[in-house]
Amino acid sequence: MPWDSPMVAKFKRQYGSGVEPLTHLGQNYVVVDRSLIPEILQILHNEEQFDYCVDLTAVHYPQREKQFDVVWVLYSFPRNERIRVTTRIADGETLPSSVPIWATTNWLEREVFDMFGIKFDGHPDMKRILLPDGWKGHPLRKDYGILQQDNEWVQINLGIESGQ
Amino acid sequence: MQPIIDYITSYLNSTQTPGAAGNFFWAFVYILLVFLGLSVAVIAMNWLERKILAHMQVRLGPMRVGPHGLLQPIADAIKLLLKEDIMPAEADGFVFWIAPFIVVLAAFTVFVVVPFGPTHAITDMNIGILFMLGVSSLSVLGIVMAGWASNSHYPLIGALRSSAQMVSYEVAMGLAVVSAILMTSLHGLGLYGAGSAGTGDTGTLSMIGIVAAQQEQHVWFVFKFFPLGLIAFFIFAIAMVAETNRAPFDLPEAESELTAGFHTEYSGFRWSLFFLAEYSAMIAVSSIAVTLWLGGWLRPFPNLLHGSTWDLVFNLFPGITFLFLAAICFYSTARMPKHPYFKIQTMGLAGFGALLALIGLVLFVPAVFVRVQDIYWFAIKVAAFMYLYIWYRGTFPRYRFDQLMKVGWKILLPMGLGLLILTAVMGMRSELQHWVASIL
Amino acid sequence: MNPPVATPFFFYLLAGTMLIGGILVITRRNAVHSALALIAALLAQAGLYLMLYAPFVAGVQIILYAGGIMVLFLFVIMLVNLERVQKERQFNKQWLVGIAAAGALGGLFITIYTKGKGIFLDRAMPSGLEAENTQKISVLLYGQYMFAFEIASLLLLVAIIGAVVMAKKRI
Amino acid sequence: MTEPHSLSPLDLATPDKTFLDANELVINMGPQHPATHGVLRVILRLDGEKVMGLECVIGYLHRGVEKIAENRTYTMFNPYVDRMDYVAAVSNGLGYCETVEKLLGVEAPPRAQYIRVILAELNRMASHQLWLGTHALDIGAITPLFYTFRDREEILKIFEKYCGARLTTHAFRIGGLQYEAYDGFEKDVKNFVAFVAPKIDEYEELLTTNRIWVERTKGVGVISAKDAIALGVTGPVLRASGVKWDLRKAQPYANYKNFDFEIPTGQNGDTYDRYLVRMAEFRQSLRIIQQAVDGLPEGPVMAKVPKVMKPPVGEVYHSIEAPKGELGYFIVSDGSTQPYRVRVRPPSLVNLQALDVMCRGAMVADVIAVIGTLDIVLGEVDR
Repeated sequence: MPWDSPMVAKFKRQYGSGVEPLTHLGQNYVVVDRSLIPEILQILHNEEQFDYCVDLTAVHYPQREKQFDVVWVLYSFPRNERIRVTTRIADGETLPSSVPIWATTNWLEREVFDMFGIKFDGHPDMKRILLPDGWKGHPLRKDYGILQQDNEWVQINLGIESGQ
Repeated sequence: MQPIIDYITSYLNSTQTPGAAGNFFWAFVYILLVFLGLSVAVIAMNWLERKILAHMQVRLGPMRVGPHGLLQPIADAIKLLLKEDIMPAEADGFVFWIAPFIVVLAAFTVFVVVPFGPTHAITDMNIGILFMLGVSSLSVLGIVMAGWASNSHYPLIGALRSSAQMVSYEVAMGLAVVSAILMTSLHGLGLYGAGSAGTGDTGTLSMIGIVAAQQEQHVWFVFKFFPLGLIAFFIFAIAMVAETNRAPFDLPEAESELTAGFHTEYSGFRWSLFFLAEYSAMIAVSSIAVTLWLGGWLRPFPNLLHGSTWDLVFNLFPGITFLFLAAICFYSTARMPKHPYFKIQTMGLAGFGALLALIGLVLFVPAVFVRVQDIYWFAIKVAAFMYLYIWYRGTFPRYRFDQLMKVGWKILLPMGLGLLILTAVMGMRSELQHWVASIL
Repeated sequence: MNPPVATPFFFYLLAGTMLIGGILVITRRNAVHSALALIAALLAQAGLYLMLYAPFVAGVQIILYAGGIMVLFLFVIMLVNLERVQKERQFNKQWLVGIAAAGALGGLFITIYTKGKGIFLDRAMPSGLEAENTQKISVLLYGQYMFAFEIASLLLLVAIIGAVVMAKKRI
Repeated sequence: MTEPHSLSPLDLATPDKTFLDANELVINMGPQHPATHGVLRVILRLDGEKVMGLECVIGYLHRGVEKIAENRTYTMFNPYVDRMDYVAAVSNGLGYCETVEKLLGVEAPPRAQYIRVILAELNRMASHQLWLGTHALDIGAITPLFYTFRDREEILKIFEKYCGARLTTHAFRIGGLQYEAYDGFEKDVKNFVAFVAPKIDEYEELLTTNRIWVERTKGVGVISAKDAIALGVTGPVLRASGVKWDLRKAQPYANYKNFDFEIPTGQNGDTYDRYLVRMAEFRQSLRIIQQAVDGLPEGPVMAKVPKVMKPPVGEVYHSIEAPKGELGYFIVSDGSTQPYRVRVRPPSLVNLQALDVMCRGAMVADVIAVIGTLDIVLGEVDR
């Protein structure tokens, strides 16, 4: 379902088919082309008063060519409005870090990197956050075998095949 | 044989402390008594602190070992003695080993001059109060050594904090003490304590002399030059809490920040030495406060309520106190659950009550109550301070380090200095009046 | 006044402690150990003062030196990187000069002691002095030598202010 | 009180690397440390007692909740959310159930909504009580802990009577409640409200005007409203900085719009204001509970929900005001019985990020106070 509002109309005028505003279950979100992401986020923060980045996360679709959906959940205190910005990127593609715009994305970007392996350019400290630094793989990818780490650990430390 | 017995009995009629009289037998007996009394006091304090704190915090405290947890401190002591004594691999062995002993030594040595009564002290030193302050300041050395020798960050920071804290608060404490010493010197009054005859002009540092001065002047120093004595007493009361590293000044062992401060790496017996030292230091500084401001062994209102009737009434107090404690025990015995499981505990509590009652009854014997009278009043006053320590711990949050330093240097120190000058002016006011009159 | 007990024994005990402490101070590689040895020496010295019927001086010695100054010493030493210090050579080239100076000073003491023994009379301590010693000091300090005492305290005040000024970059 | 300075977002996000000299001490606090509220590890760089910078190391309690969700059905995942913020399990469940309900297009019946609000507010009080006790304990006051635990016990008793569990309650089901409230539920809640109101005054008596408490908390861990927003801080921490924002008012969920209550705010954004805000929230929660229990309607407690839940394809983000801040769930459905992706937006994680900014230039003891005042639960930080 398309989403209409003055802001969206402005985006549409400016960027044409690069932005695709939609509404689902009463929640507005906009699918943005990867190349427009830095500009759109900047505008959302500076001009449209989306001063609070609620969350940043990703979804993995292994069958798709552009495997990842990266989702910014934004909120504006002055407008009391919540929107989502989604973009699609392929495996290995990087995104510009939004830390200079919202400081809060520091750890959120690290978590996305930790869980999906998506790198953010210009992030002050791009390293794993929840998992240990030596961890192999990115667990929230759909093709991550949850037993792989366990099997390897058992093999190295106990010298036997894992029973799982 | 006879000379030895003579030597022992010769002291009995003395009006001096065994140390001052040079009677080594009795000095030794007193040392043993003080040591035993102190150990019992620390054990009792341990139990009382846990129980009182628990009841302030809507819980029961120790209840399992013995009736109402009365045997808990003993169980703890056995546990500590049996625990493995761990020394960190990187620790400085000798310093780590000797540090707790220095702390305990300093904490116990001060009791040499504490006057439990006019003759009930191990010795009366002419520099008594100076000796107490000096020796208790040595305990900070032990703490610093313990923190450094552990070779670990938390103990080191704890040691730094505690040395800075204790050195700072010693200054304010010293000033308060000096103002009390000034009060002992008053013109026209001779005989302040043993051996200080004819030195009324200069006052005295002797612990017994200080109490004797309060007796002579018919006033506890806390009320002298009102409110100067009171302020000095408050400065000391605050500084002494900081000096013993207790809440709200317990930063060196602030468990939320530094796990256990300087004794983090200690365990078992050695840790228990620190514990022992902490509590005996608390008793020691409280004794100083009682001696200097609260009239030491003097009973309340000796001048107002005197005469044989009042003397008898006050003489009965020790016995009454013990009977009261026994009554509490019997009341608790009656309230114990009637279940075979509690049979031994109930009997134990009743036995303990009977013991207390027996002591109470013995204290009604005139020959006994005359002799323990002084000790009783002294102990009661010290016990009030001990209760305050527990109360503080239950009520106050902890100061931050810079705030602690601020209180010490910016509030207590200037107050102490001003107080000292004011006390001196008050003491010399008749001379000053003469001087002013002569000029005019 | 009761007579002193086992005077020679305590004298040699305290003097020995002082000597050993002094030697340890200069030979220990670990600065904290040196400081601790110094404290032992200072405490033994306080004991000697006590034997000389000077309890006030002994008390002041304990409070100021052992309890105050040495704590600050330790405070500083603990913050210094000890491992680096321990690797450095402990004795510098001037140890010969040092021994010569120490020998000369020792010789001077011995000479004065042997030559001048007759000058000073053996004086027994007047009885009761121990008890009055502190009061006597106070009367002298605040009476006869009041001016010198105040001058000394002024000097210390200047030293304190100087230390604060030097330590604090910006007041 | 001067207005706290504001940093640019990049400055906020990067640790301060400037320090006086090379004599700094690096101290590792945690993960086994009594005052880090679980397994938080903080690496402190100290100049004496002054904090020159710090870095949080988290993940010690990471259990991969989001990955587990992808291998469970919607119903099966419901109990797992309780294990995130385990001191506010009811709020977690509320957020999850509402999000899935949104995805399914169902709405819980009014009676269920009311009971949900009552339980969630009780849980908010329990969470705040735990916070107050441990926070005071960190600052050295040991007594409040026992007072708050005594009263928290009453809340847990109500939970236990309602659903059999005290901590990880699993109180709600998708579409409403599994159980009708037990007989005497209303009476218990009313009794509790009457019981706890004077107890809150008791906590305040111990702390609010206590000089040491005020000195320890005033001006400590200051964060300006601007910085707080840039760092995404929510909940009482944000409100104490002067931002009057509460999801219960801003974007009402459940049936909070039916209740009359206020949003307490502070001005200075320091630890003391955060304390006052949470104390005021106790009273507001009591107001809500009182209104909810007075107006509790009759009726069913479960909406019509299919036995096998297959939400239509799509994604939804829904968030609630948990005791610690904005707790959000982002659920992607691919039309099957299992969620394709569940993302939890944990308030503790985002709030914890502010620790570095709040502690710069503070003393070691302040770090403890600030960790306490942030009210983090490591189960939620790490998930």
